[in-house]
Amino acid sequence: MSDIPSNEDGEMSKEELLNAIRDSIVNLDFDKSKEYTLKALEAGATPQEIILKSIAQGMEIVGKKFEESEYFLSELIVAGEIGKEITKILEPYLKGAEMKKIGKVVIGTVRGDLHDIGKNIVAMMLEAAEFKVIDLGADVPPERFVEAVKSENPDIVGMSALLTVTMVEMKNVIEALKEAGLRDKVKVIIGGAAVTEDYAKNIGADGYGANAVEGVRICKQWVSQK
Amino acid sequence: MSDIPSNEDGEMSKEELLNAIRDSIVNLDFDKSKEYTLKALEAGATPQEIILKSIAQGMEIVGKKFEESEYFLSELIVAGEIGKEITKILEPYLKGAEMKKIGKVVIGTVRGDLHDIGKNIVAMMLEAAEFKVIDLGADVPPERFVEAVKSENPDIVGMSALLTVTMVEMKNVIEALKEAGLRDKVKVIIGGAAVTEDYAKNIGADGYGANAVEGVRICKQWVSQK
Amino acid sequence: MGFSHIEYTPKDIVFGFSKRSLRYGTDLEVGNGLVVPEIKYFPRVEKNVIEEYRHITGQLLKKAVALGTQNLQLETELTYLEMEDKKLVGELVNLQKSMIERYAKEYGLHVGYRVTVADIRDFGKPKHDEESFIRMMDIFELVSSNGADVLSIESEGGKELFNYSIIRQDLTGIVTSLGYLATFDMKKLWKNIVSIARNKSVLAGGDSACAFANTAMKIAGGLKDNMIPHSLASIVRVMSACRSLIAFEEGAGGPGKDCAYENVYLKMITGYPMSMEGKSSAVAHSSLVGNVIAATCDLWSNEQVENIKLFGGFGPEVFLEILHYDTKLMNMAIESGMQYCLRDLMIKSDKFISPQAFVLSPDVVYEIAEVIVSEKDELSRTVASAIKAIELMAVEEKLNLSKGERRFMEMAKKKLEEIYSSPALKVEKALEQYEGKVEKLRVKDYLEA
Amino acid sequence: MGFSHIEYTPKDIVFGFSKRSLRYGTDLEVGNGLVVPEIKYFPRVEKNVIEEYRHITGQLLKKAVALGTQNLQLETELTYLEMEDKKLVGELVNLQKSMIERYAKEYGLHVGYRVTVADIRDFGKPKHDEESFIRMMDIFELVSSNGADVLSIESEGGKELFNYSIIRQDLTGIVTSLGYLATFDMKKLWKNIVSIARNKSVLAGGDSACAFANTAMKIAGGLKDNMIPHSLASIVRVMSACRSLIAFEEGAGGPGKDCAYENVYLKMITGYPMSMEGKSSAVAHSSLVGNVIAATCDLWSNEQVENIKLFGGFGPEVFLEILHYDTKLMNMAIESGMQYCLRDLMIKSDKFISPQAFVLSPDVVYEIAEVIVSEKDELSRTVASAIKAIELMAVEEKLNLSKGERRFMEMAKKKLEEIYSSPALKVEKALEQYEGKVEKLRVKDYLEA
Ligand code: B12
Ligand code: B12
Repeated sequence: MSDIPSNEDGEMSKEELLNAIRDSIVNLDFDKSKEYTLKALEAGATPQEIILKSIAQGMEIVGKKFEESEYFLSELIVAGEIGKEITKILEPYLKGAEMKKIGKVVIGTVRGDLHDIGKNIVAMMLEAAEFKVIDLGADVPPERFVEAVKSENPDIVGMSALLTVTMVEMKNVIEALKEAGLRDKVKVIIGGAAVTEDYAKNIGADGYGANAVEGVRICKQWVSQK
Repeated sequence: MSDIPSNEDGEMSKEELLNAIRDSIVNLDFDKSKEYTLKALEAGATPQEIILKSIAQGMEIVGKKFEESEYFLSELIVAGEIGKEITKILEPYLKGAEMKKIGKVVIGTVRGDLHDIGKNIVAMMLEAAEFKVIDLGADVPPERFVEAVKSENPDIVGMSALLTVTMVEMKNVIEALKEAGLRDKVKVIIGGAAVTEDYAKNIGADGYGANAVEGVRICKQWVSQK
Repeated sequence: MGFSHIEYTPKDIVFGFSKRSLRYGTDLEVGNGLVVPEIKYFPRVEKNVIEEYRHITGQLLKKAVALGTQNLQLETELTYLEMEDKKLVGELVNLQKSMIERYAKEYGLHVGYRVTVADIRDFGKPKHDEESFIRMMDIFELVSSNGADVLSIESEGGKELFNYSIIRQDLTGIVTSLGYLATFDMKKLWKNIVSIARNKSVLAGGDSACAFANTAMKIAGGLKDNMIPHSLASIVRVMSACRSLIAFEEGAGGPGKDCAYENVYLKMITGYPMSMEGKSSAVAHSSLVGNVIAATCDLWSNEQVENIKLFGGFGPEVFLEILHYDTKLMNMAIESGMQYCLRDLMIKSDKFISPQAFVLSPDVVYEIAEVIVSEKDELSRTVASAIKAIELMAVEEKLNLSKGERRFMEMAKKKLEEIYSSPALKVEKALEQYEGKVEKLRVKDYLEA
Repeated sequence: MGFSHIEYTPKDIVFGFSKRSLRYGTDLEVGNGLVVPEIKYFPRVEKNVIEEYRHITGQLLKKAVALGTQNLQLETELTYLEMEDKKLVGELVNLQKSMIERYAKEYGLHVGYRVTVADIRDFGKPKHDEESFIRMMDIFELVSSNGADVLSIESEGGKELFNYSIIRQDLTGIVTSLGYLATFDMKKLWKNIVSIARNKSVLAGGDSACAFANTAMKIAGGLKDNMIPHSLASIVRVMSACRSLIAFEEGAGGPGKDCAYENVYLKMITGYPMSMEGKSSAVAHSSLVGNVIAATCDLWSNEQVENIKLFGGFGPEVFLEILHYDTKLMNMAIESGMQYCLRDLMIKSDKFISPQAFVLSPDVVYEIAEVIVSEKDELSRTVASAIKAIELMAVEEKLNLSKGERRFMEMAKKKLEEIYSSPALKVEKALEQYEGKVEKLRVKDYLEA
């Protein structure tokens, strides 16, 4: 990418290093981003600075490039993962100052259904939107949803189904949550090619996301109302 | 048609005349059938003979030709109408000996729906099958169905709908019959391109006919079980 | 009776080209070397109407962008329920138009927008339900003011008698319905529609004999069905061309309405661009003419699909995609100079499988259209065109007609020739009889129209 | 690695003709100058399964008669639920076959019957869920004994890693999945299927990389979507051809399974007849390759439609009618000696609209197929074919690729060339990393297969 300076190995200022981390996120270059993060820490940058000036700004650029159709969703996801990896490096330096999360989501594809790509995209985009996500995987029986709600106490439960045969499972999960007395503690959102907004209403889910972007928008709205 | 003798105007025996009526039904020739009927009555044929030997046999031949794909449904209908016309000629001679009917059907297309061709076909075929048919026409509101059931005391109510928007009316009719305490007195059968067997079950109809032949078969079955 | 000659030869009539091409909507060109998909949809009834139209229109425009469909037409066919609520109709037409314009601006789409008004008249009421007639005209005005580019209707004058006659194979009734009663009604109706269209500077698209010819086609069914003869359905189609032509004689200028398969005749005679439907409208109308009918279309339609979810998307999206590829193939043929080759394959595909396809093949259409334009009045041309159709079918050995079909055709020809000898007299005499027998038939109201 | 040369030139490969035509079912001929509609349906789940299949099969056979469709193929794709009940599967296959035979006898229909077994394995379980594997093989035997003519599957070996990689544009992961892990699984699976097919004298049809290439296609979406690059989806399709070819190398003999768009490659390389889907499968798979994919098909399919009521009939009927007219046009082209003309229109219609269509165009397929047959093992050919695809896309100006696509292709080419320099090494090293990160991935179970 021509607009990113090819950083020489010579002396770089803290500011330059923070920019270099940001740019390597934009370039989706994990190795470089790691290298510069360590150097920046050495040069006296605080973890907070790296998060704000490098990661957040890098993600913003990537997000904008995605919106301008220059980057692909997949690249948004990879950038998100690089951001996560850098945060891991920073963890020892953060000394207990935990990263802020805006909410917690338990998500899974329902029992009998192995289509998990859509669900995975939703999970990743939720993470990118600073949700803590507990991904139960695919083919998840109602009991596992109930357990997870008990143990994790999330704000939101997300379910995915792509088969007509399996979408009925969503109702079962909602029933199981009711039986366990947990239904009122969480918002429930569903999605996946088989289901529709109507169906969500019918089975008493709180929301329906036709795609990942819409799903994340709804979840953000819910936690902001809390 | 080569297999039908071209009857000369000369002297014909009663038997010959009965056959000639039968053949003119098969030929869908209303004028000839009328002419021979009057002659047959003159020649001493009883109305019962004409009904059994001419009309019934003529209809049977036409029916067979229809089944063998030589005749069209429309021709079955025309033959039926000729039969009806002949019966009208015979009426004064029948002296009160009413024609036997195997059952009575009130039929109509539901409110808001003007598609009546399918319904008409069903009505005609019911008549051909010796049902007495009260045809309420198209765009029939629930009240009119209820009234007709009260005043006509039919065995069966038939409803037709071709629009998704109007099929809900069928439920209204059934509800109205319930409210009037008439639901148990009649069997309800529905049909038309919009509805399905499931839908019939859902709204509590007793039967569904995908086409006229099936509809008539079901109605016949019902009255034979009585 | 304005058209007295034929605009094409069977050799040069072809999809995508019409002698009188049109430009409307967000700069959509029709009939000038491009076949345009025309997508028609049916809202889910349990939904909020406005939201439902927003959903349908949004998905269609998005899909057009996703597929690279630059040119398309949307058709909204107002339902009976919608016709009762003028405010709602205004709102929904406005909404769709503004969505179309937004997409046109953002993505350079060329979009036409047809609104079809339902014929809500109850012909059994005095003056054929004048109140409903006025409402229909109000709605034509309303949709014209709110963004419709093309006005259409599937009008029903004469259908009381037609319904009675078709299931009885009663040719006198059929002729009287299509060639006589319908004529009066079409003239009155289209005078009004054309005047509204001129006032509002929108297009008066045309009328479909759906209530007649498609009913006959539906009843005739598949190859092995024996409901009515296929040859009967075929001559009903031909006669319906004489009836639908009246809209153009009154000043309509296309694009003709999709479900009028008789449009092949109208294109041949008027030179205006026509919408057609066939193969990809199986979702609503099963037919034996799926390919042949594409041979001469300018717009290509799916008839109508409900907005329900299918595996690959909602019904309208799915069918827009199918129409997109259908038209792309035709347009590529035009671009490559192969349009006549593809057209001939389409014709050959169906022509001899059923009389219904036969009478829609351009060469046959041409011969019958010549009869239509040479007759002196609406009634005579209706009878004469049907006779011509029977004559052509009868000598075509490749049609392989059944005994029953042949028996019917012989009878029909005799009957029609009898009528042709003195049509007005025969029809007027017959009407006296029908008036008592046919439900809702009010002959006087037609003649006074 | 049985195929070392190409069966066709880009000039002579065309729909309806395959070098190794087949005859099966009730005397259905495939690949011998006729394109056959293959209709696939999905039962309504709330129904009694047997009654539902009776309903579907009955309407389809009736419709075939009504339309005059002499040749057709039915495909039943067993659902996960059905796979749990062997008695049910036996019964439903038997029922369908006996209905087919009754109609064949009465109306002279030529019908083939494909049964696709669901891949029900949970790859996260030890030995990749051996129990399920055994059940699958039992069901292949069962359906063969009960009337299936053609066996197929959409097998999923390698997909844990693929799912992880595709949404990260991770080419190492994609190559490892399709070119390495899947290879082991395909070999084992198809050895077994072919042996069952030979024992039972039925056809081993082939395998679709649906879980890979169609997932990538679905995620890539429409022209303006930016989920993953379309050029990525394209090379996934090419790489999946290398994977699906393995079924044929193990003895499968077609007709290839409909949803494997990579079948264009397999036909080019093996000469066996192939089923394809495109335009008229929009009901299940929206795509940018609707026409081009028809250019070389021997059977033509709708993918899958639910048995729900639409205005013109139930879903399966409606789509059989659409396929009927699609294939009739192709067959008429063949009859008229115009098949190459129609084929070229189909190709031109889509070729340059998206890279996905480009890599399915016969001339491009030919060049890439040459690379496939010349490489020494499954892994190398997977990488080499993808590189070749990128090279061809990169120089094709008419493709009009976006900046993002070009950026991706440059990156991808570099990455793939790096892998190509020592594929086994790179893949094995990468696998060490993935095993921890990718859910359910059990590398050892692949290698021991
Ligand atoms: C890829 C695929 C597969 C892969 C799945 C790989 C995987 N690990 O996921 C494989 C091959 C394994 C597969 C198997 C089967 N499949 Co499949 N498959 C598909 C295909 C082609 C694409 C699905 C996909 O990944 N889409 C891409 C993602 C990104 O889209 P998405 O899932 O819709 O997700 C988006 C939104 O829906 C939303 N979303 C999704 N989940 C959630 C959740 C929340 C909370 C929110 C807010 C939003 C949200 O956001 C996502 C991103 O925008 C579809 C075709 C289609 N038209 O969808 C068929 C399809 C879904 N499969 C189908 C069938 C029948 C099957 C099988 C039964 C076939 C068989 N007989 O073997 C098996 C069943 C396996 C099982 N038990 O689950 C049918 C379903 C029919 C039905 N309605 O029931 C389809 C529609 C294809 C068809 N017409 O035949 N399949
Ligand atoms: C002809 C026709 C018309 C004619 C009707 C003429 C008439 N007097 O009936 C006219 C032009 C008037 C018309 C108008 C409209 N129509 Co209309 N019409 C049709 C068409 C082409 C054929 C219907 C037909 O007559 N079939 C022949 C008969 C023999 O078949 P049938 O009715 O199904 O009947 C058989 C069986 O169903 C059964 N049966 C029927 N009734 C009963 C009853 C019982 C008790 C039993 C046992 C059996 C039974 O037996 C019959 C013989 O076997 C269909 C297309 C189609 N695919 O059906 C559209 C169709 C029904 N119409 C449609 C629409 C939308 C309309 C309009 C709203 C259009 C408009 N915007 O103006 C209006 C509505 C008018 C109204 N309020 O009713 C849609 C319906 C969509 C929906 N599902 O809601 C269809 C499906 C066409 C389409 N896809 O667009 N239509």
